[in-house]
Amino acid sequence: MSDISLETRKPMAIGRLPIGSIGRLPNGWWGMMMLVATESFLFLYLLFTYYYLAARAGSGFLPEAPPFFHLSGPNTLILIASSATLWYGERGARKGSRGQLLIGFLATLVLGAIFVGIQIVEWTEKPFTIASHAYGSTFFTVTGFHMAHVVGGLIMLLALTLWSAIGYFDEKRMAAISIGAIYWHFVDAVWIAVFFTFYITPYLR
Amino acid sequence: MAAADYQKRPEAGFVTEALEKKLHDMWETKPGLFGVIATVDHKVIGIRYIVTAFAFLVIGGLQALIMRIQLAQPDQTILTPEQYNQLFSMHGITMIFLYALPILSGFSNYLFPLLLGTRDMAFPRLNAFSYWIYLASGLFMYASFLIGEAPNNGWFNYAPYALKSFNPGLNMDFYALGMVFFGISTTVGAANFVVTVMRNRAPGMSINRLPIIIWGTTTVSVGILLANPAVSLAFFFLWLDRQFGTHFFDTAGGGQPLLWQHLFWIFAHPWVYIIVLPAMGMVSDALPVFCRRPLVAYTLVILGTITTMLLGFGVWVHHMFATGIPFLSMSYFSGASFIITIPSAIATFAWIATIWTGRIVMTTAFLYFAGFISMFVIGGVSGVVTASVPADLQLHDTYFVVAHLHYVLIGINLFGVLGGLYFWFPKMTGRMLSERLGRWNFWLTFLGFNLAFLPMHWTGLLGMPRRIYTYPEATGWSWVNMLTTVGSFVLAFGILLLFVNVWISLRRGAIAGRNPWDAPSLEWATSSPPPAYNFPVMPVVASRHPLWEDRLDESDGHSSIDRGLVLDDGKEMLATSVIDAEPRAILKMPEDDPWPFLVTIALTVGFTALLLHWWWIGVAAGVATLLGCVFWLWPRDDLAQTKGAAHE
Amino acid sequence: MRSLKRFGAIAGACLLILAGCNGAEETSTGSDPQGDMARGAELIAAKGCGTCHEIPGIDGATGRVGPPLDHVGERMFIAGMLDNTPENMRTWLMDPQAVVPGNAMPDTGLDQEEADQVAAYLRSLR
Amino acid sequence: MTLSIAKSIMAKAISGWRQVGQRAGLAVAGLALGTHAASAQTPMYYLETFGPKGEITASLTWGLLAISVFVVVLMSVLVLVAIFRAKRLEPAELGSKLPVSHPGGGHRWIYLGLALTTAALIVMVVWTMEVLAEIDEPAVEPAFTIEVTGEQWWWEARYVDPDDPSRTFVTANELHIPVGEPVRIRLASADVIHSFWVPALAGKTDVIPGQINETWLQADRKGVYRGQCAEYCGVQHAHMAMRVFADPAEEFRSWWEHQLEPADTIPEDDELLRVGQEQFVLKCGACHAVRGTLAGGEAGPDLTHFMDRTTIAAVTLPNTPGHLSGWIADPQHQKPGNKMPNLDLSGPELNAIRHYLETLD
Repeated sequence: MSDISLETRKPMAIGRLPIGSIGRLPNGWWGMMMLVATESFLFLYLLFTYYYLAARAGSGFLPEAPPFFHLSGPNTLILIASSATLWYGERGARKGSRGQLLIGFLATLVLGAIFVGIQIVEWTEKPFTIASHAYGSTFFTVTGFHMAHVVGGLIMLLALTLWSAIGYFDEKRMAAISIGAIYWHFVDAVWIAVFFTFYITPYLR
Repeated sequence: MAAADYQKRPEAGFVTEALEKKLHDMWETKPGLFGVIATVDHKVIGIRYIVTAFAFLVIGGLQALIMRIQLAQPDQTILTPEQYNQLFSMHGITMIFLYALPILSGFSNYLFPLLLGTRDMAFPRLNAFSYWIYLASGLFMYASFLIGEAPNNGWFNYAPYALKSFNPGLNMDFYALGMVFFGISTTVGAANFVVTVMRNRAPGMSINRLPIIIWGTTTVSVGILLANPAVSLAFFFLWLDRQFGTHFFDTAGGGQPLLWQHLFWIFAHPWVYIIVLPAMGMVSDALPVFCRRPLVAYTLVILGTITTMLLGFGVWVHHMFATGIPFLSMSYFSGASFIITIPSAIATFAWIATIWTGRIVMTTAFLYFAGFISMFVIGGVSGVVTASVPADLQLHDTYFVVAHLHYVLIGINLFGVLGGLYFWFPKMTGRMLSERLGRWNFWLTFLGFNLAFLPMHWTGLLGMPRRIYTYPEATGWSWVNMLTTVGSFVLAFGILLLFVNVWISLRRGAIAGRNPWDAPSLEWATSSPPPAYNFPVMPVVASRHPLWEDRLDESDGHSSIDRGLVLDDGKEMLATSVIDAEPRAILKMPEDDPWPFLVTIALTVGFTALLLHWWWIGVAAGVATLLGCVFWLWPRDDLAQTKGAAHE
Repeated sequence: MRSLKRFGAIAGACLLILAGCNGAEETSTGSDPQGDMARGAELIAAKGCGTCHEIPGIDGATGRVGPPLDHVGERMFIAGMLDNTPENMRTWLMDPQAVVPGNAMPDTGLDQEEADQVAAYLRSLR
Repeated sequence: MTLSIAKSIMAKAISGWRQVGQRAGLAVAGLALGTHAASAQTPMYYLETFGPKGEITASLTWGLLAISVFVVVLMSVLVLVAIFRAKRLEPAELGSKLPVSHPGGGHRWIYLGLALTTAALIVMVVWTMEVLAEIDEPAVEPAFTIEVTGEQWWWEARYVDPDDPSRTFVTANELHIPVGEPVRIRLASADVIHSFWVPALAGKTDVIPGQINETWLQADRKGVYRGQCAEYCGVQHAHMAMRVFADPAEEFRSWWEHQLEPADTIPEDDELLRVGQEQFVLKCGACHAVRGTLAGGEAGPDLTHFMDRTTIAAVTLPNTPGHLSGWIADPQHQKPGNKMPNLDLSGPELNAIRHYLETLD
């Protein structure tokens, strides 16, 4: 123990401190939280746009065919599953098991890629385009924004998997892994909101 | 060296020459071009922000002067309507986005680590990135002048006039893409401020000991994080509507012109508070120094700051009273806009009480702060008048509002900043600004400003609408407009004196020394200008006014400035806990790094490609940006991000 | 170019006002009585001559439809056919269609006295 | 209960403050302008108004301005007194230590100030809500509606008689209304956002594409009231004005009757007018309508009773032969960027078209 302020009546005791991004809550964790906060509001405004345009337009807003679940339903489950595999991988990292880490992350990558693929099929199946009407514009823009986040997340996961594979991390130095995982879980959570807005609310009326 | 040891115990020690030498070699930016583009020193970045923002202030000011000449007399033809419209649009964009926030970011960037008793921001490379993006996006928007197609729809940029069918040139594309680009800078800058405050403070600097400017900037940074996506999104929608035929704002396909106004004002009203609260924070910190006492009602002022920001998110519709919104909604937003007066009133009364109960040292900075209070009140009450719906239906979009917003932006932002500049210039440069020239500078700015903008309230009451390039003589607006034009030239001359003062001081100014104002906060505990590492040993803080402690006797302990924690094993600083600022970790800080600059270049190419429809170059730039980010974030030993990277 | 000059003039005027000087400058007067000329200038503005002609000294008289009237006081002809005398100028101003049938200049409804006043102003433009 | 008491107090306060305000305002105006702000010199001044809607708003605005001026003066005096009562020290030696103290007592100021601020705010909020409710709807249901369409950069006005659809007609830029009767204005946009504003009668209402906004006007005194677009709408936003003529009811009705008529037929034997009409239909008829002729364009103002209007180009120029000639010949110079093109007219054509237009009364 080193007593810092010799003159203070209440000396501050400072013990051994961890060095760098270790343990809970490194700077990067805070940075990710800031990103999540601002991105949450981004999606809030995106969904606001949808609800605002829908409310102002009244009954003619939705396209003739109600949204289908045959692709979006399974796709939602796939994305939720990818959060689970990621959690599994991150637990592996915590235990220092590089194998479990890689399995979890690779599975997440595959599930994420499948999600992207199915989503593209869903897009091509739509009888309208982004320029058809306001609904089309919001549908493709909001899902497009989400898709861009998924793709960004996949690139990030790819980098993390690569870095793990070449042995950059161990059970203590793995802040990058935990921080990256937060982002992926966030992107999944956003999908739930997007899914609810575009696929569930039309049936609630 | 024990490879597996991830911990160490920081030692306490005094400042020694050897230590200073060692730290200097570690922290000083490398000389040469590489150093210029790669530096991550928050002080260098802060000054860059300030210089760039002042450059934009001058450009925006010149635009204003040209417009004032056009408006000095009725029916003038000095400018074509299109030229005038581009000028008033770029004037607004420049002042509101490229000057008002960046100047505050500059001060905050420079001051944050110094005020907090630490060595750099939480994310130094992100800090550099935020500046480069700011510069690049500003140049991007200004490039529009090169082809004569600058934004011409005002800073508020209402749809559908902004859509391609009414505005086919590149004008709006420059603005739309430029604002999305600029939004990146503000967002990452804001995130950096918040994390720095939460995580990187001197041990003992608990949240009830933070300077007010820290509270101000942190509050607005949270505001930026939550508000900025709205405007980035609105501009992105606009760009989609223009380029890909989407129907967000275009009524033909079910879009709504008012969607633009909602998204824009959800952002832009909080933005008004975002560009004044840090300036108010500066005054709250610096004014008491010249009153020789602590600020009255520290806690109330902070609560007022936070409340203002919160309420600021709930009043955006008061910009839209004339759009035909429902009666109930008008009543609510009108009431909320009135209530926002109360937290602002707290600050005003706190400042007056501080002067009243203090002992004044009359300096130029003090004059600016005292002038600031009156300008703040004028800008505030004229805002209250417009909060009243029936009155606003008349006042809206007249010069009354122009006068109001200039009292807010010049009166609160610029006067606070100029006072702040007189106050902190000695810290930044090691030299004092001339007080004699300072008096001239203050009185000319003050009188010129009031001559220009006080009569402008009357112009508004005489019914002159905003954004008109000329007016007929029969409207009776000629006299007041001439007054405003004369005042604006006096104001400009006053600002010119500031630059003269800075120029002379940099050469022949009196040497400042550590603490020329005998001020209480930590930035005055290190030399002027501070060394690259800010503090040779990390200070430990025991009160709100570490340098006034022995005279105020306000804490039960003593801050330890000359003796502190020695962190010299590479670029290191402390991470502390959120509330009490207890040491939590030793952070490894990055060296100079070119990636922020390179990623900015890639993004600039990308946005230019989007503007000009070079789609493949755009894709390539996007890939380059992503790759750049991956390399930027590549785990490094020296940042202790990889295994085995421990130091003892 | 014109607007540049004007810009310079107004910037100069502002500077003069800044310096506290009174920079107002009267336009030079000819040999005509002041009253007629001043009234003529008012009529020129009221009748809208400036929408077609560029006329020195009249605010907003920047028209490009007809010929510019600078130096009209020392031109040889009016409407390309009449000698530039006060009487001819009055005739032309009062009923241009009678002088050149079908030409673009309208009868702006000036009576004889008014036409003389306008003519007085125009003659001063040398 | 408390609200109704507040109401009656407010009503008294309004009339009292209004008078004080008017006088103070005129005094200020006198100082600022060297003349008093009568509506003739300053047609867009809105603190002196001529209709029930403007009146009550003007009272409120006067009241708010009076409070504002009081607050500004009070606070500025406080700042000055605070500075000059505080003991002033000699300019300090750089870096020397000056006394610092922490006297108490400042908080009292803040609490007192907040109490006063809150009280003032309550007055202002209640007053605002009162007026807001008053101006929302006219006292009696308006007898007819004017459908005003904002276009870049002029106003189209369609008069609609609810009882007889055939009694509808279209005019532009100059509205006529009967004195003392409320008139409903229904606002639509043909292109971008505009704002309908006749300051001496009422506040603004935005004109927004894709939605219909409604407002109402009433003038209690005969007169001509200037209005102007108040939302930036493009390159000629500055020249998008209008005039509202408040006429006695009888005069208004006969104006309406007159507007319903098609244009007079031109005399058979007038060669100049025949050419003028022919050229007008040929060169102008694609954009302008003159009822009773082949000219049926809808892009520009209806010119059937053109000579009834005192101004042209949305109150940019007075309607005199001189201005009219210049405008027809070179509209892009008079109002750069406006939608009326410069036509390649010969001198005789211009002369003939103008002659023809001058017959459209």
